[in-house]
Amino acid sequence: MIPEILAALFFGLLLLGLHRKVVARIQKRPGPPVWQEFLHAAKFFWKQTWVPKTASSLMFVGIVLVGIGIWVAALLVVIAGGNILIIFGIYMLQKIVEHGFGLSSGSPYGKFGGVRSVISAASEIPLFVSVAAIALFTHSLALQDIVAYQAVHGPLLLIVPPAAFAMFLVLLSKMPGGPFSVVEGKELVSGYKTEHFGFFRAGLYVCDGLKTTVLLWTFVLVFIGGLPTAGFIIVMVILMIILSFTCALTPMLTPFDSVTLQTLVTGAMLVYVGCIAAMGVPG
Amino acid sequence: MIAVGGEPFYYLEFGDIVLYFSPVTTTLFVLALLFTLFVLASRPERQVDIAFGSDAYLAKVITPGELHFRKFMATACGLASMGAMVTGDVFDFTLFASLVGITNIGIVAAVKNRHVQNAAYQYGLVSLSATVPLFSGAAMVAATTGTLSLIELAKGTYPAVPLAVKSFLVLGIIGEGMAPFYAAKAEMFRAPGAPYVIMCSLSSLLIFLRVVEIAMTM
Amino acid sequence: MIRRISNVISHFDHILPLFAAACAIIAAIAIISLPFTYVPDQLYPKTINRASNLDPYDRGGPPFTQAVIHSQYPGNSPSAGYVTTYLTPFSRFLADSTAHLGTTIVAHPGGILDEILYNTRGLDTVVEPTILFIAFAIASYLFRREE
Amino acid sequence: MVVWQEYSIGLLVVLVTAIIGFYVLSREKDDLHRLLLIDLVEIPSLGIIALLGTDLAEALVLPGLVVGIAELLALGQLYLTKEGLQDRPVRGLHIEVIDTSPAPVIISILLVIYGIILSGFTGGGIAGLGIVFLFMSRGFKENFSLIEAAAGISWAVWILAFFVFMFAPQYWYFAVMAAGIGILFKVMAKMALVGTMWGEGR
Repeated sequence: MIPEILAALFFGLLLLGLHRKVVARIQKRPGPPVWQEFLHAAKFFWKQTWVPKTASSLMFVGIVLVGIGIWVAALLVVIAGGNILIIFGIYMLQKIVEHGFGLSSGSPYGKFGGVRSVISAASEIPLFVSVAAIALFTHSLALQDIVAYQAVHGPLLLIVPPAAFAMFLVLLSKMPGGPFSVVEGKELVSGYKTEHFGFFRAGLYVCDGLKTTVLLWTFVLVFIGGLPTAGFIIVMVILMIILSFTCALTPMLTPFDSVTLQTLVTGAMLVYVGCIAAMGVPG
Repeated sequence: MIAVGGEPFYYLEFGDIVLYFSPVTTTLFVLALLFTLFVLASRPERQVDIAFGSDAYLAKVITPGELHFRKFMATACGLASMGAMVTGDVFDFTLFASLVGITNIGIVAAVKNRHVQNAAYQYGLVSLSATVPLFSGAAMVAATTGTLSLIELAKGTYPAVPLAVKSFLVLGIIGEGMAPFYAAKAEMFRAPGAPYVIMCSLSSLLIFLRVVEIAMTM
Repeated sequence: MIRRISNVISHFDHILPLFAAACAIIAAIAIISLPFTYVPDQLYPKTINRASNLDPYDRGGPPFTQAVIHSQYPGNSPSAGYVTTYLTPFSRFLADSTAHLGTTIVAHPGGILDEILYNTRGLDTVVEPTILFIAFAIASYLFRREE
Repeated sequence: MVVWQEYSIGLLVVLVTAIIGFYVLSREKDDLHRLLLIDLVEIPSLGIIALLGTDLAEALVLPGLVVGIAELLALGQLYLTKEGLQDRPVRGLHIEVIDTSPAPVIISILLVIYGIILSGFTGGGIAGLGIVFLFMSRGFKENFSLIEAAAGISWAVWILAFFVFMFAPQYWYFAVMAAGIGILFKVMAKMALVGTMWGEGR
């Protein structure tokens, strides 16, 4: 179990490094090396650490552990082929974690990051509509069953492309520098991460690494299906590059514009799922 | 077999209302429990505000009375979300949801800040009007299927629940505190007292997860 | 367009109108899809015994005997049916001597409503006063803080 | 083909009223009027529940009603706080007869006794009315937290009775009596508190 977690963490940080590299190249910068995020995480582990005087100390420290804990749990669910609703539940808890990070310190910058993370909760709704679309076809939400369904009927990416698009938007909202990434906007220093430094920041990197792997992996599993390990790695890298291009080529929206856009997408998805449900599912 | 949430492995009976623990409901229940304990154990932070025009800054401190009250509300909110996670009855679920709604109001209403109170009031109005679609949705489920038990509904032997009825339920839950109505909630979140405010957010996210499961089960 | 929408939703005063409009729309959709089939096989069906002194709430026969209740899981509440006729001695005397004592929770305790509320759907009733309790706590806290 | 039965016709009527209510609600700008309109909008929801037409419907209407009232109570108080409407110099009734004669006390005692005889929800209401009347007529600076504690304890007794029903159904008789007495005191104390909450602020 430990090797898998470490591998997922390492891979996730590399993917984030790749993201930075691609974005930098698009902007005609050399960019940091691909393993930069990994180096960051390692560096912060040995930095001096303390808890701010104004912070709610237990929460300040505990939320880091909670963040790591939920993503490890999500990873284990993915490995076990468990229920996709559990994974998305954990994904939604990431909001709470961001909120906890932002608010527990008492810093106004962190607070704004936290408040924005609450506003951006709209990004979760497309997720559930796409889940509903998937359930209409597979009649189950266990990852195993979804993969088995795709082995028979071909990838869901081709069967329900709008659902894949909606989920892609959700992934996008968790990428640094994307159009929906209002939570970490640079006008807020580092958003919810502002006050967590030293060891805690290293914990945040662990969180981010695991999160990236889990989300991309889930996307691949749900919309493309089971692949050999090398295949997974290649598809995830390709997906990451697509995401990086999207991030680099789109402006960052204001928080409420982002909410509006995501709500509109949700509305469109609802209509789409309604149409599928009304027409009946083939097969 | 509860199609969406996996096979339940434990039933807890309260007369006609049966709580069931399936992989999904149990996970959500445990998450609610853990966060409630976490929130109970932590002390509120001191929120720092910068005083403009000078180098000074102020830290807001929560008084012991307010602290107790909000801790109580946060605990009630946690218990309500735990109940909503595992209940196997549609009407019971809507009741738990409205309990979550009102505890959320309580958590922020205690803050002495005009802006926050205004937001809390508007949110309270929404959550009060959300009981209309919630309860009518549950009643229509009973009328069109003849049962309120999710365990029975999941068996598939009952008539299908009309889509409009499901939308009523989901809309009700959305009104109890989900996006895009989050905008009002976000203002509430400016209140100091991170551990308690987090409970608002947690409970509505969990309840939304659960209503998705319920809507897909029916 | 998007900017205009986001300007509307960014202000919390507009939240209630938005929600109300959404409710109205869903209600309209419900009207369009209307003829819903009403399933005749309902739980706790209503039958009224007009001859009883406890009319209109007597559905359980004489006090302290078990009435037949069509509940979802009869096995879960073996004592279901007893509470239908809970009366205090005084109300029982009224019931025996007059024809005007309806027994429901809002007139007098007892009756099938109490049976449902207390016994088979007890958890609902637990949650419901808890809501009242919480609301009350909020109101009294806000009230008292001003003193 | 689904036929239009009585249920669907009733639903049509109620939904139309709901749409009207929600439309009005979406046009209203004033905070207080919004609160009042929501109370109006809640009525269609009770109508939809009542259309169920079984005893279950009656049992479901009650929680629906209670939730509405409860939130109204909390929001009303929140409205007062947020608008700063605390300056209501009303203390008691200040009618000479009521201030001096023993009649209010006797009436209150009678109401309380009658309430205890009835027991249950109604009994609590009547007894509570008696106590409210006493407080109103005499302008007591009653011990708020004491009554609050009483309300809390009777609430606990009541809840306990429910758990007896669920886990030890053979003691149902005991549970019924405990519930009946619990709700009596609960409603009584709550009514007393609500009744005294007016006009006592600065």
